[in-house]
Amino acid sequence: MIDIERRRALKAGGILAAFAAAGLLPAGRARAAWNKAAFEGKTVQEALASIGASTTAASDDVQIIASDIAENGAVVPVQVVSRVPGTTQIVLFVEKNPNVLAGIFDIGPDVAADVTTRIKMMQTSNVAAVVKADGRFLASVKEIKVTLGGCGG
Amino acid sequence: MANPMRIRAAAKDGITEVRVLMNHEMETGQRRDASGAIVPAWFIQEVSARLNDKDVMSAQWGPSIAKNPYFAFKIKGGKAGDTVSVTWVDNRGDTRTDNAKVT
Amino acid sequence: MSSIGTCAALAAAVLAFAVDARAQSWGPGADDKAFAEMLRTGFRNAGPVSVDRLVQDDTQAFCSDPAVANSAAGAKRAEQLEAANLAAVKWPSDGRFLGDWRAGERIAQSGRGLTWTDAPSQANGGNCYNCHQISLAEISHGTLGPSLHNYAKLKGTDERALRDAWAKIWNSKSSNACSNMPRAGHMGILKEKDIQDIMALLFSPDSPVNK
Amino acid sequence: MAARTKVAVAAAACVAIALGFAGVAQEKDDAAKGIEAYRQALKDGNPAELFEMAGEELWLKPAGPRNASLEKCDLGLGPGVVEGAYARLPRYFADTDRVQDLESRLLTCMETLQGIDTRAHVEARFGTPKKDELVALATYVAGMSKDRPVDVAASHPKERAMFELGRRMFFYQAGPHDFSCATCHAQEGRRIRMQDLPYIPAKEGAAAGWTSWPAYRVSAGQMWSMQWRINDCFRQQRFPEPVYASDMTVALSMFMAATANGATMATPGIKR
Repeated sequence: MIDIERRRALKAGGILAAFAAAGLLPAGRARAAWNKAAFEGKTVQEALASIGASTTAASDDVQIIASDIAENGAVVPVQVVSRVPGTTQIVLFVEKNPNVLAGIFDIGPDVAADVTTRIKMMQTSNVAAVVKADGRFLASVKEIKVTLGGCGG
Repeated sequence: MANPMRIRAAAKDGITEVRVLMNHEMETGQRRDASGAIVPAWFIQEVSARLNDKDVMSAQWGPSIAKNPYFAFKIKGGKAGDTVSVTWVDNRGDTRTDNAKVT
Repeated sequence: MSSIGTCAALAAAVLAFAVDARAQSWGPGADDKAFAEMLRTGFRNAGPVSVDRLVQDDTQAFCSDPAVANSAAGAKRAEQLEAANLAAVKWPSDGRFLGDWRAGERIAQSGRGLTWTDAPSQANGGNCYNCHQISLAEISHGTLGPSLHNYAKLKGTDERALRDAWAKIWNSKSSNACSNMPRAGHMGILKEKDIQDIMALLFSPDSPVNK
Repeated sequence: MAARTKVAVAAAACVAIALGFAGVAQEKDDAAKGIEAYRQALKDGNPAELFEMAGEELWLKPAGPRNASLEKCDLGLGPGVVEGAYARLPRYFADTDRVQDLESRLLTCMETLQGIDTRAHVEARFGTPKKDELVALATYVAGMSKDRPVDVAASHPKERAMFELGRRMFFYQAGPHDFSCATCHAQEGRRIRMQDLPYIPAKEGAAAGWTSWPAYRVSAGQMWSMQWRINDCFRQQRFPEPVYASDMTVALSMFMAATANGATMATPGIKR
């Protein structure tokens, strides 16, 4: 960890470059440039194309674990588990969000194909998990209902 | 300035389960403030994790990840006393790294 | 902070209440003087909402002590208050009870208005779904009030049913002195047209309430 | 995938229609069950932990004209004792001759130990930096009473008076909507929209409310203290704004805490 002053100084000079120059980031960390095109995709198809997935096939080996109803769309817990051998990536989409792609999780040899996070949902929507394994893309879809808030709505 | 993360890592049966809470607004860039002005996008874009000195996990996030993000994953291997470290970088270039001992 | 006038009015309101409330159920330390002082130091003006709102009318004062309101003496007083509230009901100026049910649905959905964070220019909502089931399409509804689904089927649509519903919405205390329901018309929360629209939501054969 | 999606939506719609015919009760049960599953999923990894960390840092950090930390603050169990203190608040403090809740007492410690004029903290809106400090401190202190039994007997005469004032306040109706706390919290088993409403005049409901705040509110991604909770209840009641840490707010807390006496603290909580 770096103290606050040092972080400020680094930020002023372009933090990533500074980190890399100082050898503070392992080489691997600077690599994964954020996939802007994919995150700006307005439809699942657009976003899929941006991660190189032209076709996907439904698979029961991709499992989305989430409650059927989210009391509040601001925080919706979602777990994705892939039992597909050779899974190298898990990609999470929310179909009716303004930008459909929520996250891309790289599954290296040292982690299980099992990730949990919490997403925002504008409204009731399908949530899709796409798994990349051996160059194939396998998908699963689950609808999550978003109820209105309490008072004041 | 970025506030610390809360990281818990517990090893059991050869798997280290890591649960991370991050302190971040995760602004979508679509919300308007009281005066009607767009609140600029501000969100974590990259997350990575290491077990001791080895990279084990990386992810790219968009603004659809909830505010004060929660992220849990499972490392193959790891034992009590090992160190898990997690780093995030946001779209403003701010970053934060925190460590936790595996229990 | 509160003006002297408000303090005096507040003290008067609390005292007026005390005269009614011989069976008052508060223990030592919560007498009228201590309570009025607590109110005075406990609230401040915020946005468009002033501490004047703490001053109670007769109905509010009566309903603020359940031991009194539920007593035998209280039952008689409740009848008087109901009569007074009924007499204060304003009937539709154009004689029409029913407006547009779609507009009524929007008003029923909205819980906005009259808080210290609401802009006074903003239209007030009816808060209806907060407490009532209305259209079955809305699963997020409260249960403090009865379900209003099939309202017209159950109550009919004759003049009397319309007048009863109008009186209930305009001034809920016209039939139940300590009803939990706000007095939407009487207190100026909703306008006459808003209530016509909500009436249509309840009574129109096209409304989802009756489907 | 698009085709599959459409099928899924159509299937969901069919289910919804079938439920509609099967009856309202069934639909309610399913919605309630789904929401219960949602709440369970949120419990692990409560972002409130981030605020506990921030609060502890503030507690230990020298601040104010006297450049002192809050480590010697007496929350009722003696100077510096944080563990278990929240479970025994509100209580009477001889040094101030007042019954105080946690946040009122934190103001006292900031004044006496750190020499801070806390008027700005009292005046500040919730969600602004000065109130954020108090909320983080309250979250830290409350977290240190997790799993402890509430021990608020209201036996001191001033505590008893506070309890009675709180009970009277609970039933006090006013404003354009004729609301009191009791409007929503004095009927059993009811809800506003999908929110279950605790029945506060009895132990179980008082405990449901009292023992779960401070809580992280996922709707806004905010940490709320009990003072903030009470403040927003009055906002929705269409009342004027409560004065932070005033006797009125302490009285309501005393009414809830003493009614919940013996229940187990579950602080900090997480709410929709």
